[in-house]
Amino acid sequence: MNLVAALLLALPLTMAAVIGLLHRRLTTKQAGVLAFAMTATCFGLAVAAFTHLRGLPVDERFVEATFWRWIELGGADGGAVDGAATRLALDVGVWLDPLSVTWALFVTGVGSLIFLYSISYMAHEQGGARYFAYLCLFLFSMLTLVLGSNLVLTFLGWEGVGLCSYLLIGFEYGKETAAQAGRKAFLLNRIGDIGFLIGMFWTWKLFGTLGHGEMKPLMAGALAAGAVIPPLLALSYFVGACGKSAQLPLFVWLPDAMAGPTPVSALIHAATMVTAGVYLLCRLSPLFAAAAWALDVVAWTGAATALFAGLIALRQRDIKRVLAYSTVSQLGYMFLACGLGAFASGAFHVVTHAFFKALLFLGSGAVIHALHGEQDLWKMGGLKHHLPKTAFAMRIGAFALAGIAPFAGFFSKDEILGVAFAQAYAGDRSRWVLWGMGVLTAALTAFYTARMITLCFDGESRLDPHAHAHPHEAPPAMAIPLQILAVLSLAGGIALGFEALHWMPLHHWLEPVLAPAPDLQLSSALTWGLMTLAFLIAVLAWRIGAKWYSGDFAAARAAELSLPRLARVLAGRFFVDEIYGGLIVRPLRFCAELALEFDQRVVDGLFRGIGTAAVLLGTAVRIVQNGVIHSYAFWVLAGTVTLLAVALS
Amino acid sequence: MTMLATLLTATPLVATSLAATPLGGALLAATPPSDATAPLWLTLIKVFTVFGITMTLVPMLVLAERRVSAWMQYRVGPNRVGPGGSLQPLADLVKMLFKEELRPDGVPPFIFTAAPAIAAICALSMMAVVPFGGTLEVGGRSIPMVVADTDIGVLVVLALSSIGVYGITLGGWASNSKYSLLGGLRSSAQMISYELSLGISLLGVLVVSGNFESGSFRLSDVIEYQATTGIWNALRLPLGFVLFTIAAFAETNRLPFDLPEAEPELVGGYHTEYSSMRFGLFFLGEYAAMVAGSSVIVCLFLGGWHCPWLTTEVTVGWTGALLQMSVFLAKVLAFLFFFIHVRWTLPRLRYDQLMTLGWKWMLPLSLLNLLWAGAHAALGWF
Amino acid sequence: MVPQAWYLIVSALLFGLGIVGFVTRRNSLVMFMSVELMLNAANLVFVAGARDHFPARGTACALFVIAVAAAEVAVGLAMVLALFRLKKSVQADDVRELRA
Amino acid sequence: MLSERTAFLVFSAIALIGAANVVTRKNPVHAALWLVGSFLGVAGLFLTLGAGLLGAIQVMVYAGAIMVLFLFVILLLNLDVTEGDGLSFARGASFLAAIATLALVALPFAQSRELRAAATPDHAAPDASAGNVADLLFTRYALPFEVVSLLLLIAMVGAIHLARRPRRDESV
Repeated sequence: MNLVAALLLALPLTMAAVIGLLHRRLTTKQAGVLAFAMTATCFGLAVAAFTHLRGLPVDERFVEATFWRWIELGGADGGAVDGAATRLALDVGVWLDPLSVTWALFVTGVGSLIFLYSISYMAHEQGGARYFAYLCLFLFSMLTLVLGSNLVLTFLGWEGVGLCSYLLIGFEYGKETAAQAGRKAFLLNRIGDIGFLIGMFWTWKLFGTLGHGEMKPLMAGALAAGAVIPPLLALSYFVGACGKSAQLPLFVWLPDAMAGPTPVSALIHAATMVTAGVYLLCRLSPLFAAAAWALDVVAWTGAATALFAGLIALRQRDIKRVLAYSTVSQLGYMFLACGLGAFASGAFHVVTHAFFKALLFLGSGAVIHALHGEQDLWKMGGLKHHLPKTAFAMRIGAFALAGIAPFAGFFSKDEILGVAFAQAYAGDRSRWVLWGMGVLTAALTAFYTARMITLCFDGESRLDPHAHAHPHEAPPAMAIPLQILAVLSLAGGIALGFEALHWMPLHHWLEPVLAPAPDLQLSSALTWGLMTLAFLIAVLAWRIGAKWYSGDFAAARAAELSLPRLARVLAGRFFVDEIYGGLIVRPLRFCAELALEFDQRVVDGLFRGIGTAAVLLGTAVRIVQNGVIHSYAFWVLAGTVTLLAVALS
Repeated sequence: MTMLATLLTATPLVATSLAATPLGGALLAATPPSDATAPLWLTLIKVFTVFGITMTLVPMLVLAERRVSAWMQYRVGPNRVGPGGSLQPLADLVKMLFKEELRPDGVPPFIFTAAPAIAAICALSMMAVVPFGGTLEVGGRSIPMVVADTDIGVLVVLALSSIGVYGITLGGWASNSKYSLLGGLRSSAQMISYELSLGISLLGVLVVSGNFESGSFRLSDVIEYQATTGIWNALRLPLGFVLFTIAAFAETNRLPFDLPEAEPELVGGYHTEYSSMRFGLFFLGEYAAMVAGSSVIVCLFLGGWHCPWLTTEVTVGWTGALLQMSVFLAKVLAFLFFFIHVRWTLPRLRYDQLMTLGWKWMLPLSLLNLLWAGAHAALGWF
Repeated sequence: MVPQAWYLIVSALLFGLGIVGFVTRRNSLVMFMSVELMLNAANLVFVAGARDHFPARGTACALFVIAVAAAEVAVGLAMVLALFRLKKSVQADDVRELRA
Repeated sequence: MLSERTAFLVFSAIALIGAANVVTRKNPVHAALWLVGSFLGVAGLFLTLGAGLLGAIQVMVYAGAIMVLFLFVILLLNLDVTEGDGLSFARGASFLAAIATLALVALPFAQSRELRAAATPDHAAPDASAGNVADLLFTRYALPFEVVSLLLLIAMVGAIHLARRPRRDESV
């Protein structure tokens, strides 16, 4: 297992280095094939790790592979003295347990499909080899994040994916928007990282260790006593998770990040990277479970984010932006699940979401590819005639997103709503609101998904006939991943969990790692009823959306614009960016300009003054250098006499 | 009248010059850290012995030179004054003393006069550190048979030969004549060039004789070493011997290195403008330098007073001392004969040949010799 | 024994004479000679100062000074020669090219 | 016969008179000769200090090599000796400063009681014989020794380069 663990990290890094160093020599295709081969191998390794863990007894399903001692500080006695840790010992190693292996599986699995897709998607781009080097580096970072045996390694991967997303979003750095989006993603992630860092420091102070294996028993027990510290500690991690997983109020980077190539969006901003936040919550689930009111914060944030992003998605014209906001919204669901204590349900949704969101992004990529870069939904329409396979696959993905049975998203989302309902039903009134928000969001999701699909594939063609005379289907290398993901989106949900039938393999698999969910079993009838309700709502919303947009496009557009104020607010994404701009960026900019003025006038003036003074002094003293040796001798002598006089007096 | 005036000016000068020499020796002998037990009268006796012998040798040498050259050139040579011309040097001296004391116009009088004195004094003073015998044990007193038994003896030789250059250089400069100046300049260049080889080949001797281990530069120690081992340094350092001899020839301005006074080119070289006893002093200095040079070579390379069949048991007391002195004198005389012989055998070098020989051959070879000496000492050869 | 102070005073006088020579004479050769005087004064201090306790050290240091002086004279005289070729003069104040 | 004190007085008189004449002679050749005298005087002082080795070296190197070089150059340049003696401000001031230095340096020496007292030499200390000096040079002072030899080498190269007569095609 040690070898498998080592290879899981070493292979992507090696490949990143190889491709990165040779990126001027390798063609895009060569680089892509190399990278894909590596990812596929990694997937194989992850599967091997999975089978190995399956073979172990439930309580011993973990493997810690330590490679070398990384950092060692403080005394050798270790442990905590007076509650304060005196020693920090960190190893570079891999921690394999059900949670990390699950993430590794879908990261490498979905990842390899996206790599495969990228080979032909990027075939005509400049610097394709560089792109694949970044992808490999990204995969390495993500695997470090997931598999690292301690929080510091996780943080290393955390920063690594941040860096890679910066590099990949800004891949076409010639484009101003891409460069800016990259910067924005980087900076907003920094805010979250501060939370993560504070959390780590605090954790070390409290527990004296940061290793996943050592921390787990400590978290629940040691923290049970405190009423203030555990929630604050949990919240600081939560801030980090918010940044990475694009929750309110740090979500604004994710939609902008669509400026990168579409496969990147699929890989980073839909299926894998943004799930890092959820991974962190799951990894620290005992801590969160012990931190009572912190969980509420998580839940409310998640619900609010879901609803908020769902509303914004209603009115986006850019196909990738719709998907981006849907991602934010779905992430909100996951956070809601975690906030309700149902970490396993959140993880379930992560997995299904990875399948269908990757499918949708890749599908939209195929559409954009066919239309030579056109992303505006209002300029599409009727594409199902040109791209039948893509349209079919996209529709499956859309059903999964909309939560229509029996597609994958239905099961996971319904489970989250079920947990909220169960808690509300058990007497917690505030949970009704959460449940209501979830249901509303579900309806919105179905509606805007239908809108997107309809605008894109149905109705009459609004294509520019000169630019896109004959859009054609994507090549096989792009189609195959779509088909595989379509199958997964169809069957992935029911295969991993069907609560009503008590078929929950993923939950059982994750059970030894995660904090136990509150045990609130609804009656079977109530469960079926809720499922039916959710299904009906989704179908109804979908029908309305499809009906609305499949008809007269002009009317639909007029209807969208009929509520001018609301329309503006939604189209403008609630003006969050503008608010941030006004509240944070402008004062900061003002301060910066003030500092600049200060620097230029006072500081620089000081130095320039010194320089000028030196020049003036030099001009004055230059007279002394008259070229006459005797006068030099005199000055030397004068100095000597002075020194002697001082020394001898 | 002129004759009288000349006598009046020249005689005190010569007298003081000659008096300065033993004084210098006495001074050397008296200065610390030499053994202060030697009483003044003993030192004075030694001074005047050495001085007397040298001053006797010089006229003999002049005569010998003329006779030997005549013999080599198959002619008779001076044979009128005294039996076999033996009083010829005395006659020369009288002639010199009574010649007119000429001083060209516009020369600095003091330097002009001092130059020959420097040359003579330096050459004569060199004899002060040359041991002419071993230690004489008499009357409960052990008397080293050397005027100044100072432990920097070899260095004194070098120092005095350095100073000796001034005599010639200044004489050339002060004469206010281009021939003299050229002679003086040539002399400076030549002496500087050959002094290096001289010094370095001398170092070789000190290395093999173990002087650096004892930290003393006494010539008597070198001789002592050769006497106890029974092997002369000329065998140990054949190259050094040759080099030192050549350099000594150059230092004494003898053929084949007599460029400073090359007659065909420079009339008389640095002493063109000199006459009478001032010239006599130059003359004296040159021959005294020959004597001193021979003595030093004999001490350094040819065993000094040591004679292979005269063991230390034989050489005790007065007779022993006399025996040693005789041996030493014999060697010096033999070497002086070699000096003269060379002069009348070899042609003169050209100036550029002189420099080439000095810098491109002598200097590297003397370094090689030093290396050889180092190996000799380090590996403990004979 | 002659007290060390005497030697030091002689040395100081020599040094002072050297300074006077250096700053008042215009002939660069004489200026060099004055420098040599000062170096000699320094040597005298070394040897006199070391006389009572470390005689060998004083000599060693003085030897260094002599070596440095030799180097200085070699370069200095070469410079004077070069200068003379250029200017037909060895007067120090005829050379003022290095003024600011 | 010749007490150390007498020797000291004689030699320091030679050294100082020589030095004074170096500074005051107009003719550089005379100055050089007086300098030789001064060197010899200092060499004598070295002798009285028990540093015979250094005295000999002083004569050999200073009075011999260096001064011959000096004379050589002077004769080579064949100077027409006229030195203007207008005293500029700087030179006058320098003169005063020199006197001040002299006073400052000499006075404390003259006043120092320890230095004026008859010294008590440490007889155990190694004397300044060649062997001891050589030991020092190759052990304690090995590094300065090497540095100085390097300096000499550099000086030699520099001097040769500077004094080399420029080749015809190089000359301006």
